[in-house]
Amino acid sequence: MHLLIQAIILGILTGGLYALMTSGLTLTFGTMRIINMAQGVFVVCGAYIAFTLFNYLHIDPFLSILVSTPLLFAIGFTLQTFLLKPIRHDAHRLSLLMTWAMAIGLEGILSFIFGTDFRGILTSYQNSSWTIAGYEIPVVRALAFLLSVAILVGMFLLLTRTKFGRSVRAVSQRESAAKLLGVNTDRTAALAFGLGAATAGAAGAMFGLVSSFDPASHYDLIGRLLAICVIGGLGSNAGAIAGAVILALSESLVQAEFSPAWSSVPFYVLLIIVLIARPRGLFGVRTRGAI
Amino acid sequence: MLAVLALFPFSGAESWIVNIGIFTLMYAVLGSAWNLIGGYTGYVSLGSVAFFGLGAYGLALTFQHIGIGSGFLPFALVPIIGIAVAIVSLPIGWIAFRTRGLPFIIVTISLVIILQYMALNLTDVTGGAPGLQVPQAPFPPGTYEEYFYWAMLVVFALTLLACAYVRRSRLGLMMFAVREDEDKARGLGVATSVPKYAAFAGCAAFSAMAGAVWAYYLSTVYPQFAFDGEFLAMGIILVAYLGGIGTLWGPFVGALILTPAQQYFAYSLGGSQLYLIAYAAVFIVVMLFLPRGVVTTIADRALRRSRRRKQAVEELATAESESARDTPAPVAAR
Amino acid sequence: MSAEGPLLEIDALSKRFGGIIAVDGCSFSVARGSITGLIGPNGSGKTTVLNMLSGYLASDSGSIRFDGKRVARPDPTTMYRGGMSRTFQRARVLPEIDVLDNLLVAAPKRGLAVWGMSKANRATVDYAMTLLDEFKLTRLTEAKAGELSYGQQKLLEFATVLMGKPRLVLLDEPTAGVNHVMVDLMTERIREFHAKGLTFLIVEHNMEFVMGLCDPIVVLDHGKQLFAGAPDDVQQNQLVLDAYLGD
Amino acid sequence: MLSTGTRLRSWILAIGLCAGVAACGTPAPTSSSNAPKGPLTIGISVSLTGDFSNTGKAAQLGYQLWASQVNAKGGILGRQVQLTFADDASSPTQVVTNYQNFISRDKVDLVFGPYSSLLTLAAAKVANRYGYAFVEGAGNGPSVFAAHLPNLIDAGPATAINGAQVWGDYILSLPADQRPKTAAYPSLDDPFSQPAAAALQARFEAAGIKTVYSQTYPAETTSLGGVIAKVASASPDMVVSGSQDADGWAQVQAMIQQKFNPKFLFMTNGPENPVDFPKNVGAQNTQGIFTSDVWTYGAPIPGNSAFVQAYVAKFGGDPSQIDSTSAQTYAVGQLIEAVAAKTGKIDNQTIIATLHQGSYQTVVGIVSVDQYGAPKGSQFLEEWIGGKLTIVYPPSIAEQAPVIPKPTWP
Repeated sequence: MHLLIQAIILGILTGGLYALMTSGLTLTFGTMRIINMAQGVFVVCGAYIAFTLFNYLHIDPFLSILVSTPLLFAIGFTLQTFLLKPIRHDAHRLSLLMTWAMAIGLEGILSFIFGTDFRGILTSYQNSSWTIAGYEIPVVRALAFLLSVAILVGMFLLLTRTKFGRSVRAVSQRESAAKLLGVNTDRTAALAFGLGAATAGAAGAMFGLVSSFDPASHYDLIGRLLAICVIGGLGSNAGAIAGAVILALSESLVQAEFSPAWSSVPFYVLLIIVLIARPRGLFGVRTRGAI
Repeated sequence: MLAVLALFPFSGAESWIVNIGIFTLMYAVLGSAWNLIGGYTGYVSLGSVAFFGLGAYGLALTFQHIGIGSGFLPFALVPIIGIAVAIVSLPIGWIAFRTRGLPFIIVTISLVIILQYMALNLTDVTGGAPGLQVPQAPFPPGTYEEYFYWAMLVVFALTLLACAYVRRSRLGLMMFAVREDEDKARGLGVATSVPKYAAFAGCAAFSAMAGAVWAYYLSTVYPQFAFDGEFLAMGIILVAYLGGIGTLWGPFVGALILTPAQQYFAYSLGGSQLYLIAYAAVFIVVMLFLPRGVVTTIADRALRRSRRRKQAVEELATAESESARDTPAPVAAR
Repeated sequence: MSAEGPLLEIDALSKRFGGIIAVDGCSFSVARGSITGLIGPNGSGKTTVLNMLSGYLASDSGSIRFDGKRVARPDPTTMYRGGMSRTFQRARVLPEIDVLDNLLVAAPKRGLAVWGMSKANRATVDYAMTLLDEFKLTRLTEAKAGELSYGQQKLLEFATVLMGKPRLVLLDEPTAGVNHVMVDLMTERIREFHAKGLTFLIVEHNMEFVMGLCDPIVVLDHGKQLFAGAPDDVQQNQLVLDAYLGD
Repeated sequence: MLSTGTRLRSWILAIGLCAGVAACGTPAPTSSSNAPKGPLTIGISVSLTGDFSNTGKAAQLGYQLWASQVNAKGGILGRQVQLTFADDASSPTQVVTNYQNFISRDKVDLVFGPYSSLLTLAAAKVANRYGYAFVEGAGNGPSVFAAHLPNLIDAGPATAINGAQVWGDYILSLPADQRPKTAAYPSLDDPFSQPAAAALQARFEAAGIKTVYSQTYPAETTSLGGVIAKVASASPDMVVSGSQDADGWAQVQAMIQQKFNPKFLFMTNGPENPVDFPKNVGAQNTQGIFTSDVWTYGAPIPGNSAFVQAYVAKFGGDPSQIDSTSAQTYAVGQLIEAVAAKTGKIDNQTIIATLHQGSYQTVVGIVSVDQYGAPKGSQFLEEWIGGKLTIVYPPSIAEQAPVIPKPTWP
């Protein structure tokens, strides 16, 4: 029982971080109707930025978010402008490969700069943990969780309260409609893609803190993030959060209660069940039949 | 054309060239097989790799459990494995086809991930991470590659045959209809599930056959290489796109350009991470400048030339076509 | 096939999208051999009714009887095979395949026939060619459907739905965005096939076209039948005028 | 179709061209096996990109160091050694192509092994086909020897499995009252660590040490909190981690976070890296952690100090940064030298025949292999003491006695 709760705590803490990573995917899908296969590598970039700042300038990884976020935004914005905009005529087919190319290219660049060794960020509080009612709560994970939630809330406000948010939603409703409302869809798309990358940047700094990584780490990441999207329902923020928590929970539970070897399997099984029972995902809205 | 390929080994090509030929054909098979589902039916799938891996493990496992020598017999096994995997693919298709478009892509990715997990963890069956060993074929080193080359060529021929059949048959017409506008097709009495499952199973069968030959040639199978969702999966689609999706020879042309180039890059300039960057660069160039692929682009140019001549005549022929061209056709709803 | 009674009967058909009631207990029928017009101001639920008839949309309640038999759960494929085919408001053709293939797809084939070596048998192809000829599309046989002008696409779509030798054709705004030359061509064809005994249900905004062609005419408003009758009666009817001019 | 046909024929030419380019592009391999004079060309594929690339590079350094030294001494039997490297991008398909190219295209005299068992096997089979000896320094997973290849020789003191047995030797050498009573075996699901941990588990169970936890976790596992929580709840005296590098760090971090401190902590891999391990778990946390290793820069092995000096002289850096893989690949070269010295010949048959009997001194200790090339020896035991990686067992080469039990985390 104690173990179970311990596992649940760890699961939820990790889930928060995944939710943040996924929210970026959701945003780009919502606005541009494309899956950003590079989200994983964006996260890894964020981790390397935090790693560099920490090792050479001794900046705390949590502070380095202030650098990684705008930096990744810039990268995302640029990539969208130069690589994705030109192919928007056939985006729904080409974007997958294009973003994948970005992912591999960035992986190459990262390996070129940092080599392919595993890296970890070792802060003074790396291994400390709070003991609450007999449960060990790792400080880094707790902080990462809280910060992720905070950023998610921030994003939510950004999307609901601001003009940018309105145009994003307009675009995601129907591009033609948005055009009528005088929304610059290209610009919005670029901003949205940049913002998606930015969330990865923020999440990445924390990812680097809670687990070690190498340039190839993005393969595992993107696999998980995509699965989270589907189970939650593509383009649904609530779904992204739910999916993330489900993933992390099921993993840590199975790890603790059954066997770590199978830790990820129940999630994918669940994914399949969801698809059979409810193809659009838990929170997905039915995509209106093409009538 | 196939004859040219069949004679290729006799052209005094050394075994290292034949070796590259094998992998080129492998990608040609995988690309063409992918074309069935992704190119003709319009369901972009990353599942091919899953079936490739199943084929590879299928062969290795048969070796483990039934002692089938290590001569030519395993080749005879290849088509059986193909059929078996095709059957296995049907229930998988049933799940995957509950989604469309992007969710479908993701489902197929998950499929690869799940299978890799199983290969890693069902240790009793798959041997887990240490993988499975396949005895080496007792062929003389000088001509060792050629047998695998021809085996792969036969698989390729079969794949090509299937594609050719599809392109001229009712079934293919239904596939195209599904690709163009699935809902409209339903409204025209097309039983859309028939072409969808046919394409999915076909893709599975041929991918599996390629996987089986590959496994026998390398004579080792590891989970992370058999279910390589990273390079293999995307490589397949890239090959198809580079050549031109939906065309008969496109994937082959794509493989012919890409595979030797890739193998050569890694062999010579792999010394740095530039290899990955170069690979990505190829991707991007293709997407930006040849989004419709080599074959399609060339074909289109030829077509448009002849079309333009026709048009000129029509312009005069009917006032109708004139006035009607003023109202541009709106893009299809989906 | 039972020859008596209307070909199509709709009874208390309803559909709501979230809060909005698109179709609200709508009932009307289409007599055999008629060219029934279905009109009504925007948002009166015409297209929604069509979508439910053709099985693209599940109705919340109400029943559909086609050829005297109740259609429990309409589905596009079965409806088409049952002899009811439709076109769409904005023409939907299969853009990347050529015009002839667009027709051949629509030729009813089932079971093993699907696995045949050829796209269609001689007879089917001939029939398709005659249709193309009647719709003046013959010289575009080889062209990709997507390359046709919008008007031509409308014609092609119309021709396509005739491949299944249907008994009832639902045309959704056949003249929308089509120049007069082709409207006349369209009218001609409708009359011709009507003469051959084909029944039509036509949703249309172009009054001149409807009044000239359809009888009877059913008027929808707010998702239910407002009036049904001959063109002249419709034009006289006060309710109809109010509905259109808005009150 | 015809037009396509012609177009494709031109593509066939393109292949030929590409091949031509390849021929000119690669460092010209002049000699061929039937011209015994001239340089001794050796083809080696290493993973310079992809999953295995960091260690792959280390492998390359070892080979290069050996080549430069032997050439300085006038080469082997008067022939200068000429290494040709190719990248296999950590892919078996590529590794096959590379050795194929070396042997049948460049006609090199010898080939040496790549990095990682997973690639070693595919490559060794190609070499076997052509009767080439396959001496390799970085592929000692069980599957490699299970393939029963006659041409394969692993230039290491021990296989991945029996390498770790030194921990078993040590624990069972303890008086019964000092031995752990219970043990946990969290292990990474890979071809080396898991079998090693499993072998130890079997031995310990036979010796009456109770197993309270034994699970493998997949390589993707980013957080080992759950695994360690489970281990901690079983509170074993001893933890035997079948770890590689990053997951090993994660295990230690999780133990610290969960304030779980076993009396004995042995990890198959991870702690033997004198730089990355303290950097990632914190130097103060390393105290009392055991691991086994084939080599360290301080190991009192004949020729080792000379090797270390030469390495630092050639590549710079600090001895503590030398990866043991470099030493292993260096040892491959030493074996070849030994064969030449012993037989006066350097052809593949001789190499295979010679190395399968007798034992040979290398910088990684004495190499002696069975008929399938599996080394018979064992590794030595290291413990982190006072922030330094110290050899503690077997006593013959121990720098000092092991310090047990493990102190609690600071």
